[in-house]
Amino acid sequence: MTRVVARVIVTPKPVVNDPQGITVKQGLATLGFREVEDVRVGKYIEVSMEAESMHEARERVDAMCRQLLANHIIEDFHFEVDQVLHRDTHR
Amino acid sequence: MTRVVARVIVTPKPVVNDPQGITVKQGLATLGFREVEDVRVGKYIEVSMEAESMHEARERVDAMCRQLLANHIIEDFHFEVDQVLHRDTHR
Amino acid sequence: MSLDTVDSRRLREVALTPEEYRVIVEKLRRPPNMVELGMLGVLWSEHCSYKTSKTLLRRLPSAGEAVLQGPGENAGAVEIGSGWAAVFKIESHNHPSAIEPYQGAATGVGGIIRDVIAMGARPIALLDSLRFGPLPGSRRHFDGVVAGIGGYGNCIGIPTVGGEVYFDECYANNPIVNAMCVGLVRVDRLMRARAEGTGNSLMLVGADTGRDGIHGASFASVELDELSSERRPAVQVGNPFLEKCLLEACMDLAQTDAVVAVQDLGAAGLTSSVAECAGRVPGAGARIDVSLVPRRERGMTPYDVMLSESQERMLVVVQRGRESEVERIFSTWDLTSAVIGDVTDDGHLTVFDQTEVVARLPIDLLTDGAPPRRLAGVAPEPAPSLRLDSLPPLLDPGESLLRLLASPNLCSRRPIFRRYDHMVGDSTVVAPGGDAALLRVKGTRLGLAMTTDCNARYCHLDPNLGAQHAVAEAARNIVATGARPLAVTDCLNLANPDRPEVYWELEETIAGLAQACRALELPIVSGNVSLYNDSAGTSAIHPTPVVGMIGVIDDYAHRLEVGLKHEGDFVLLVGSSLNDLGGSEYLKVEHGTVAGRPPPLDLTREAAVNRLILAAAKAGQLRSAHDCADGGMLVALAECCLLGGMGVRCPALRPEAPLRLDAAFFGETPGRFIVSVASRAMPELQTLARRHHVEISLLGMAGGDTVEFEGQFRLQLDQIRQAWETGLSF
Amino acid sequence: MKFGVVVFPGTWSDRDCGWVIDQVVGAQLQYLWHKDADLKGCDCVILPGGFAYGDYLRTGAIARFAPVMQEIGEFADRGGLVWGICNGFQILCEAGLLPGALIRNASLEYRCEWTHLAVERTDLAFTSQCAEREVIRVPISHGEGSYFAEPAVLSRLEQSGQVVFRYCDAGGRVVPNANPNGSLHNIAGIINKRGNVLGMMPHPERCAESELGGADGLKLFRSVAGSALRVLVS
Ligand SMILES: Nc1ncnc2c1ncn2[C@@H]1O[C@H](COP(=O)(O)OP(=O)(O)O)[C@@H](O)[C@H]1O
Ligand SMILES: [Mg+2]
Repeated sequence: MTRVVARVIVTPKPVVNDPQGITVKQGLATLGFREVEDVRVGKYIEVSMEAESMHEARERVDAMCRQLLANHIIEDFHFEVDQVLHRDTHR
Repeated sequence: MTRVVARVIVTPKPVVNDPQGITVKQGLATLGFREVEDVRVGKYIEVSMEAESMHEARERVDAMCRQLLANHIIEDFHFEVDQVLHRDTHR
Repeated sequence: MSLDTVDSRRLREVALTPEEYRVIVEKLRRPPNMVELGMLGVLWSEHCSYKTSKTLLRRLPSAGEAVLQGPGENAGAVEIGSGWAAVFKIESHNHPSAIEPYQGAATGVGGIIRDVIAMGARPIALLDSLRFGPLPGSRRHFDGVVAGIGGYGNCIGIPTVGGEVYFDECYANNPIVNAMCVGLVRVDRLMRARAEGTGNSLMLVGADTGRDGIHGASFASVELDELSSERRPAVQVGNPFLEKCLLEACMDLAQTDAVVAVQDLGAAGLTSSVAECAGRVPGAGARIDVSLVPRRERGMTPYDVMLSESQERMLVVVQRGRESEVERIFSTWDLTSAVIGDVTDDGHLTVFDQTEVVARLPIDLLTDGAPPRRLAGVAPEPAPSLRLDSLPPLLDPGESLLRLLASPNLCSRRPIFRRYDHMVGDSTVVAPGGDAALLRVKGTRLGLAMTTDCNARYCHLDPNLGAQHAVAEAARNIVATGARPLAVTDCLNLANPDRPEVYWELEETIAGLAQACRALELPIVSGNVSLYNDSAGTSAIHPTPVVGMIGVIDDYAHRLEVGLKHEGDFVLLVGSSLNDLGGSEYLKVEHGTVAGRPPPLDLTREAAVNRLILAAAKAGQLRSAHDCADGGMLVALAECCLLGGMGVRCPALRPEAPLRLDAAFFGETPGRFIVSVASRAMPELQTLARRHHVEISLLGMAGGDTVEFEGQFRLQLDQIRQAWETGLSF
Repeated sequence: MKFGVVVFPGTWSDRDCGWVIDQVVGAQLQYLWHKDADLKGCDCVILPGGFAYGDYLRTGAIARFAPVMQEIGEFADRGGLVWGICNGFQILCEAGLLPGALIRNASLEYRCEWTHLAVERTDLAFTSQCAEREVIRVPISHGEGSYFAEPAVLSRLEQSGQVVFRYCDAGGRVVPNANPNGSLHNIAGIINKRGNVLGMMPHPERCAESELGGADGLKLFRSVAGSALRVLVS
């Protein structure tokens, strides 16, 4: 058994409207960050879990994303999985 | 001028309750992902912008995070900045 | 003329039949180009053209003294007194919600709000009507839709004050999501979306245009089958914040006379809004240049721009020369606006991409050219009949009551409506949880009651009678607040009308609506039709004609609420009960069957009972009122106790033969109310009832913390509450 | 007493506050546009409920940078009365005019319902018309109203008596069951040290008339309206 942490990033699909991103972009512009051309806002999900192997971990996380973490109709996702050496490395 | 994309991750501070994380964990458990021990849910913000240099870009993004993208009372943030070579790489 | 010029795949993509294509070529006297084909495809879709239902819908009554605007505009309008008009409409968003429940429901709310705004009215309330498969299986739909409705309404700051939710197997793959919006406008400021005045400018305001929902309208007009995965990018994401700004800007706009008309962009986007707006003025046409349309994405073609269904956009017809005034109003709200064309008098919609003409079509071909589809209906096998004497007798009414109150179709809706802001606006005088909601009209004593209703199980058993029941129930809910029913909006949700049984359901439903509305003198001033609510391989939905109704009370101080108020008040049943259990919730919950016909409905008696309640309310004789609907008398009585926080003591119920005990307690005979009155008001009420030829009978006396029928059952109110409040917690 | 009601894009309680001030209390009303850099002589500035800038990213995150906020900060420094209701409370926290932050309700659901509040301070311009330890009924309507502050900040708040309203049951008991959103210490409203900046999640402007189900909110508006005199005198 290995302890792993998966870092999942879920983003609105490029063609999908992202009201949040549009509004944050405007907010940044008012603050003087006029060099910003585009903002997309998505979700970041950190999953700490156990797995038999890194390979298995990746398969499980992929399944989690498909089933729950991302809404494939309007969102894309990608993730990385890292091994955790000490119990509370990530905190 | 360089075109860069900054990938900002904002997470709830460990001391702050993360009801969303708890709910996602429960949701995953119901779906059979019982190996999950902890879930934290944060935000992912992708900023496409122009900058004089990578150094300047990092400074600007850091300022954006401090001023707007994260609330230091409840959130931590970190980010990476990458150069974009072709105009619509991210689409 | 042949199909050589266009391949059949292309036709399918724009959801046109070869016959329709032939009509187009004949009328144009040339083959349409691709942009034109796409434009015709969306406007000729069932969703936009009503080609299947149009002729039938003409049977619905739409005239009435109070009517200011009937069907044909973005929403209907009726005069409610003190110089105010109520503007309202209901609309479906079933197909998008099936695929993406949150966004589907949210954008449904956004769309109906824009319809009301287009009439110059300020939206003051939202309602919904929802159907899902049973829980927990349909959790994803249920949670997503409820969150989406709240997400949009809460953010934009319009209270969601009422609605209904039912669960049935037939909606498992085809949830029903209908949203209704009610607005207020001074009668003399009511606007109409007519592209008047050659040379006036067309401005597009609000969100930038993206590739959202291209073909959404045609998508709502086909069955949900494998095709839908291809069309999935059609899902749109709503931006309630932007719509809030749009709303305020449009309210500012309505104060100026620079504006001729405002039209929302809904299904079929720019194409339909320009065509509809011009189509309402004989001879009018429009010229637009797609290159002037502000875009969210790069590389959009004229086809994309004309068909995009991006949300939160409006078309404004502006007096020539006054564009900058309009622009100023929108920029105050940080909204973009752009002049994209002008009104012409050539009866055509001409689309330019800079200097090149990319489409040119007669307006009437777009709006009115789709050949009506005349289908034939065939009555299906009737539902199994019900023989009451084959039912075992009712043994323990108390136990049955608890099970009924805990059933998902009857239990408390608080877990839903507490997720909706139902108070913003400082007008909600009767909040959700009772019968109709009641909002005060600020600055007057007027109260506006509103409700949505439909018992689709009745409609399944008998679509005609079921539709009549929907109207009657809505009217009772309005009356139960003390308000006079005034007008109706309806949303006809049905399955695929190409199937003869479904077309028959459609015919019967419309006939039933028409009959009931005529009898109760209620004009239908707006509405919506959603067909094709079936998915390959699963059963079709029950016909679900949702009735949205509004009513008026002259002084909301005289309003009535459901809950018992005073210890010692008499609790009465108004109206008489029939020996009938057809289609009842009791049959379903206690005997596991759906059978028989809906209870008989005597519309003349309905009207008489309603008149009695209103007269008694006006005379101040009633302390509370609640109509008997699903679950029958005992469920209604329990609700009066639950909402009043007070029990009731009744002598044993001994119905006279042939009325059976189960039918007396749980039968769903219409035309009945539970009311409470102070003992001293009894004689007057009895006199009034006699004058109206309505039977009233004493059930018991309010008070205590139990619900009791002597010798038959006795339950603690807390125990009842527990059952009622946890019915949705799966 | 002149009330100013701030309007951001996305604000919706502005009109309700305006209605109560103008029609129910009968005080002077001035709407303040978020782009205004002038408080137009108002004595009490209300930041009302709503979803300023859609509450995108975080509630109040973008709104705090509006030009009017700069003025409000200076006004508060001078001792002017600032009253954040719901979204206004969230904005005040984001702007650093009040400590802590408001996060997602523990239920993750929006909640619109009546709550009971224990009034813990009656010596304030906002609450002077409430009785000692009075329990008032005021509705909430929010998805992110769970009050959070770091332990040190929280204990400082408690020690200096800066908690003004706490969710309680009808009998005034501050119990977990009465907490609608998971706020630490059942906190529903707090005041700054100086006593002139109040933030609260519940909506007093929704209960200033009995026909809307209760009129306890009126006490707060009347307190402020009546405080003008005292401000002048002191
Ligand atoms: N989906 C919903 N959204 C908002 N309010 C709802 C919803 N469903 C039911 N309600 C409210 O709950 C109460 C009871 O609903 P229902 O049982 O359908 O009433 P009735 O039987 O009187 O039509 C009504 O006030 C209704 O407006
Ligand atoms: Mg009812």
